[in-house]
Amino acid sequence: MNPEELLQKNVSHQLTAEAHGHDVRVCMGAGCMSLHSDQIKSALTAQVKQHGRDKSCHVKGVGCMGLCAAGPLVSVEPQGVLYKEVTEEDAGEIIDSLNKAPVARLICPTDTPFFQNQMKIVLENCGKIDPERIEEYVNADGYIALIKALTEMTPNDVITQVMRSGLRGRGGGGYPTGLKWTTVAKADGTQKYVICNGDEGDPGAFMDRGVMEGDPHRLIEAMAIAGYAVGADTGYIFVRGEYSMSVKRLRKAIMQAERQALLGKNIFNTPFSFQIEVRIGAGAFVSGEETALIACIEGRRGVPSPRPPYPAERGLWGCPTLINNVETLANIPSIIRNGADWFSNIGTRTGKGTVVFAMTGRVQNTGLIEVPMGTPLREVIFDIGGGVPDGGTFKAVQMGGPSGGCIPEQYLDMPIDFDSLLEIGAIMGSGGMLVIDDSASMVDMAKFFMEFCRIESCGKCVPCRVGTVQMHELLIRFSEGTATERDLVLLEELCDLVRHTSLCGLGQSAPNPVLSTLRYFRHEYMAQIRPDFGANGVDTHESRSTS
Amino acid sequence: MKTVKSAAPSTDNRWRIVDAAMRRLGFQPHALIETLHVTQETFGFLDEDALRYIAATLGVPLSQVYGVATFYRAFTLKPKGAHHTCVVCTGTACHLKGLPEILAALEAELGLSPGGSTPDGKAALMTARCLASCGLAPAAVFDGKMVGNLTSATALKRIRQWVEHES
Amino acid sequence: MNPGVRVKTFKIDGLDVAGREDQTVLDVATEHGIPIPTMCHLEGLTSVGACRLCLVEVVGRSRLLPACVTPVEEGMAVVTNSERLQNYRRMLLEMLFVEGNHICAVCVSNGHCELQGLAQTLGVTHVHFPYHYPDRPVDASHSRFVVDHDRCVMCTRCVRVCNEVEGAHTWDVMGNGANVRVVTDLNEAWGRSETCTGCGKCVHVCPTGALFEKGHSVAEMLKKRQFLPYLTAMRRRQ
Amino acid sequence: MSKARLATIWLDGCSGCHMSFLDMDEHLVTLSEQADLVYSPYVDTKEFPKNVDITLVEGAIGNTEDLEKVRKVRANTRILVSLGDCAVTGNVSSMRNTFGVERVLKHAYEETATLNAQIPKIDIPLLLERARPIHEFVTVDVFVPGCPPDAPTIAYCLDELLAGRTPDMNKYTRFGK
Repeated sequence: MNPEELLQKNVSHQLTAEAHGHDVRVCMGAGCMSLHSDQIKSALTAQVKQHGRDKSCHVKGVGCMGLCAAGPLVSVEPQGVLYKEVTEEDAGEIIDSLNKAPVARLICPTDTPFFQNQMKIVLENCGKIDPERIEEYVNADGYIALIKALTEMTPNDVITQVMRSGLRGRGGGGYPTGLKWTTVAKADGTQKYVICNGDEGDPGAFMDRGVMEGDPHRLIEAMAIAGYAVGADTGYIFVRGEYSMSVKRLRKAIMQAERQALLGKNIFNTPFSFQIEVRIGAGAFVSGEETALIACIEGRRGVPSPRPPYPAERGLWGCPTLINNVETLANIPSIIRNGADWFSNIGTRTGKGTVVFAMTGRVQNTGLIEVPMGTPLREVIFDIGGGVPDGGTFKAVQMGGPSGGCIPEQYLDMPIDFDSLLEIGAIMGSGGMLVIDDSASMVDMAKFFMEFCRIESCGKCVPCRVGTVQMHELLIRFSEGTATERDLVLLEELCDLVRHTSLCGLGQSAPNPVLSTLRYFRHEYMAQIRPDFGANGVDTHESRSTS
Repeated sequence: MKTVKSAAPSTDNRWRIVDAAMRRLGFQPHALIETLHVTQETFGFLDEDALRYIAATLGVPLSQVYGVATFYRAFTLKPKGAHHTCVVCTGTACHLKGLPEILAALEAELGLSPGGSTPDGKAALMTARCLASCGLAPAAVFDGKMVGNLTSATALKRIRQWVEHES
Repeated sequence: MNPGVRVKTFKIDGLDVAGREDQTVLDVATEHGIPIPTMCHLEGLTSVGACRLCLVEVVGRSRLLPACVTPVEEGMAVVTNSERLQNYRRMLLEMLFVEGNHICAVCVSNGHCELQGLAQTLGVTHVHFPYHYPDRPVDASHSRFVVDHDRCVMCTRCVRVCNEVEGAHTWDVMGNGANVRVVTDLNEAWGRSETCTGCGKCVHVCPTGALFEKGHSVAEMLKKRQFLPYLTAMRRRQ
Repeated sequence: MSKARLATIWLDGCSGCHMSFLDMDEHLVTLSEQADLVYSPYVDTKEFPKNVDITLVEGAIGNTEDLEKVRKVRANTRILVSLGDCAVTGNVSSMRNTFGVERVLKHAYEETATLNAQIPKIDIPLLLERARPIHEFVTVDVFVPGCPPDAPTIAYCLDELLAGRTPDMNKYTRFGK
C-alpha cells in the first residue's frame, strides 16, 4: 500500500463514519469492564437494532475514557455527550434520545477541570477509537508518522527529531530517549532489536495498559519508527501476563498491520522491513528491569545482570537493543507527525511533553489522566482529581509505586517533573499516583510496599534478597506498635545498605517508600515505638520471645 | 525445520497443543517461557512429565527448566498441598454442554471452586482453556486421566472417592 | 595479549596501576596485591556481581560498582577500602549469616570457610540483625557428596562451574527472593540426578560447607581449587 | 586502687567456655590479683550481686530463666561480655530453632526416651520459641566469638578490659574457633 492508497482508505472510512450519523462509544477500559461495560455495549447494539437505526448509528467499544470513578462511561458523537454510571437498562433511553435532547440524569459534565485541564498526546485516541479496528486508527491520522519517516526522512533525521523533542524515558529513570536511540543506532552489529516494555507491574499503575488496550496501533507504529531509526528489523512487545486483554488487542493489531503491509517486508515499498512479536511475562515484577526483561524474552529466569554492558550495546541475544517503555513510545508518532518543536514547547525546561498518571486512592476522580509536565501537583489532585472525597483531609500523595515516595502537603505547589520529584524523594517513574488522606497510616503504607518488594525480589543479590525481608519484619513491628528504638536504627541502616549496594533498580529503590515516610512522617514511626534498652540497656521487649 | 525430538509423555491429545507452541518458535531454547505458558493453560499446571518433555524437546537443561518454572509466579508445579487434581476444560464446547452445572455442583456439594481445593486440602480443582477433546465434552482430567462426557454425578463421585479414601 | 587490546592506566587507592581494557578492576587490584573481598566471584568462572562484597567507589560516580564486573577505564580513581565500604561489607556478611543457619562449630568447613574467614578479616564479631532461622533441607542422597542448604550463601559458583566447566548444567537456581535455592535437575534428590557426572567440581568451588564430601567430620573438609585454573589453561591450549 | 569485681554466668550453653576460662591456668593467679570473682558457677554465691565491673556471659537465651538472669546481669554490670558462640550467635543452642519447641520436646523426651517417656511440665523454666543471642535482649559491650574461645583469648580480653582498654577480639578469635 502506498501513501496515496492509505490516504484514500482513510477518506473512504471517514465517509462511512459520516454515513452512520452517530457514534456511540462504550468504554472498555479495565475499570468500566469490571462494571460489565461489555454487557452495556451489547444492550446498546440491541437497542440500535430495535430502533431500526443500524445504518445511522454505530456502537463501538473504545479504550479507557479516563474518569474511571464515574464508570461505566458511554459517549455519543458527534453531539459530544458523555454519560456516566450507565447501566444496561439505560440503553433504550440513550438510543431513543439520539436525535433529541440527551438523557439529563446520566450526563457527566465535561466542562470540569478533569476534562478541561488535561492535555492528551499519549492518550489522544484512547476512549475515541475502536482499538480493534485499524481503520479507526488510520482515520485518526494513524501511521502518517511512519509513512513520513520512511518516505521523507533518513533514520538520522528521525533520531534528530526525537533528540530535539527533549523526550525522556517514562519508565522510571527519565533517560533522554534520543540519546538511547543514538546509542543503539551507532552500536556495532547488523542485527538489532526494539523492545517495548509493557511489563507494568507497579501496584496501582495502569497507564501502559490504557495505551495497549485503548490504542495498540500507536505502539506498533512507534516501534516501526524506532526500528527504522536504529536499524532493527524485529521488535518485541513484552506484556505482563496479567494483561490478557492487552495481549489480545496487540496481537490483533499486529495481524491487521501485517495485512495492510504496515508491518512485514518492505513496508511502503521501501527497503525497510519490520516484524513485531508479543511476548508474555509470567508474573515477576523484576522483569520490568531492562536486563531481566531481556532474560525473560530469552526464556531464562528474569533476574537482572550488572550494567554495563547496557542493552543498547549488548542486549537481546547479545545484540544492540533499544528498550523503551509503552508511554515513551506512545509519544513518538505525535513527535514525528507534529515535529520536535511542537513537542518541546510543551512542559518545562527539563521535562518535555506530557505525563500520564493513574490516579487512585482517596481522591474524587480516580482514573487515567494526562497533563503537561510542570503542572503543579495541587492542580492535578485538587482540580483535575477533585480533591479528597467525603470531607477527608489530604495527607500525602504516593508517587512511583514501590520505587517511589510520599509527597506531603508542603510540596503540592511544586511543578511535576523528573528532577523536582527526585529532589523530594519521589520519582515520576511508573506514574502511579496514590492519594492518601489522614485516615491512613504511613507506616502501614511503607510496610505494604516493602512486602511487595520482599515478595518480588529476584533473590540474586544479597542486600535485596535479605534486606527486604529484614526491613519488612521491622516494619511489621512498627505497624503493630512493638518496635524499639533499636529497631529504628536497624531500619535506617538497612535502608542505606539496600539502597546503595543492590544490583538493580528494584533493590536500589526498594527503601524509597520507607525513606520518604521517615523523612516527612517520622513522628508516625516514633509513635509506634515502645521504650527499649532503657538506662541499663535492658530490652523490655517480650513479644518475640514468649514460648 | 526441526521436528519434535522426543516422544510426548502420553498419547494425550493435548500434547499436540504444546508441540504446536514449540514448533511456532522453532524449538528454540528461548521458547521455554511461551511453552510453559501454553502447557499450563492446557493442563492446568506443570507436572514433572511436562517439564521433562519440554526440556528434552527444546534442548534446555532440566535444572534450568525447573529454575524458570519456579521463578515466575504464573507457573504452578502442583496445586498447593493437594494430593489430587481435577482439571476441567472451560472450552466453548464443554461450556455449552454443561460445564457450568458441573462447577455449580462441585461448589455446592464439596465447597470446591476453580483454583481452590476441598476444605481438607486433598483435592484441587483447576481449569484449562481447552483440553482439545471437544467431541467428548464436557471433559476433565482426573489425576492425569482424561474423562469425557462428564456429568455432575460422575465428577462428584470421583472427587468424593479421593477425599474419602485418604481419611 | 591479543593484538588491538589497549592498556589503561588508572589509580587504585592512590596507587598508579595499569591493566588491559578487557580486565576488570578486581583483576588489576589482585595483580597489584590490593585485597578486595569477594564471595560469588571465582577466577575461572563468569562473574555475576551478586554478593556485592567487592563494591568499590569510583571518584566522580555516585553509584558503587562491583569490582568483579567493572571494566577498567583510563584515568579512573578507584577506592577499595573506605570506611563506608567496610561498613557495607560487614553488613552484607551479616545478611549472609542471618539468612542461613551457619553453625561454624559443627561445620565440616570450620576453619576453611570463606564466609567465616571474611567475617574475621572484615571484623564481624557478631551479627546485629535478627536471624531468620529458615527451615532448610540437607540432601545426603548422593553416594559421595552432601548438600546442606543451611550453609548455602547462593553464590551460584556450583551452578556456574557445572555449566561452564563440566558442561552438565546439573545445578541451577529455583524460586525467587528469600526462597531461592540451588537445585539439581528437577529438584530431585541429588543421588538420583541423571545429569550429574559426580565430578565434584561443585563441591570444591563451594565457599562454605554447603557442599562437601562424605566421610569428613567437623573442620575436615578442605576444598581443592587448583583444578579450575588448570582446566582453564588446558582448554586454552586446545 | 581497689580490685575489679568480676562475674561469670552460664546460660543456654555447654559450659565449654567456662572450661576454657579455667584453662587459663596460672594466669588465673595474675587475674585474681586484679579482680575478685564475685559471682560464678565456680563460686558459691546464690544471688547475682550489685555493682559488678565485668560479667562474662556464656550461652544463648533459651528459656525464661535465662532471660531473667541476663536482665539481672545487665542491670548490675558495667561491662557485659558475650563469651563464646552460643552467647554471640546462638550457635548449637539455636540449632533447635528451625523445628519449634513442641517438636524438640517431643523428640527429646518422648521419641528418644527409653522408659517412662514424658515431657516435663513442672519446676523447670519454659523454653522460649527460639534460642537467641544475648544482644537481642540486652546491650552487649564486648563480643568474644569462638566455640569455645581459647584460654589466651579470654585472658587477653580480660587483661585489656581490666587495663581500661577495648580489646580487638578479631585478632584472637572468630566464629567457630
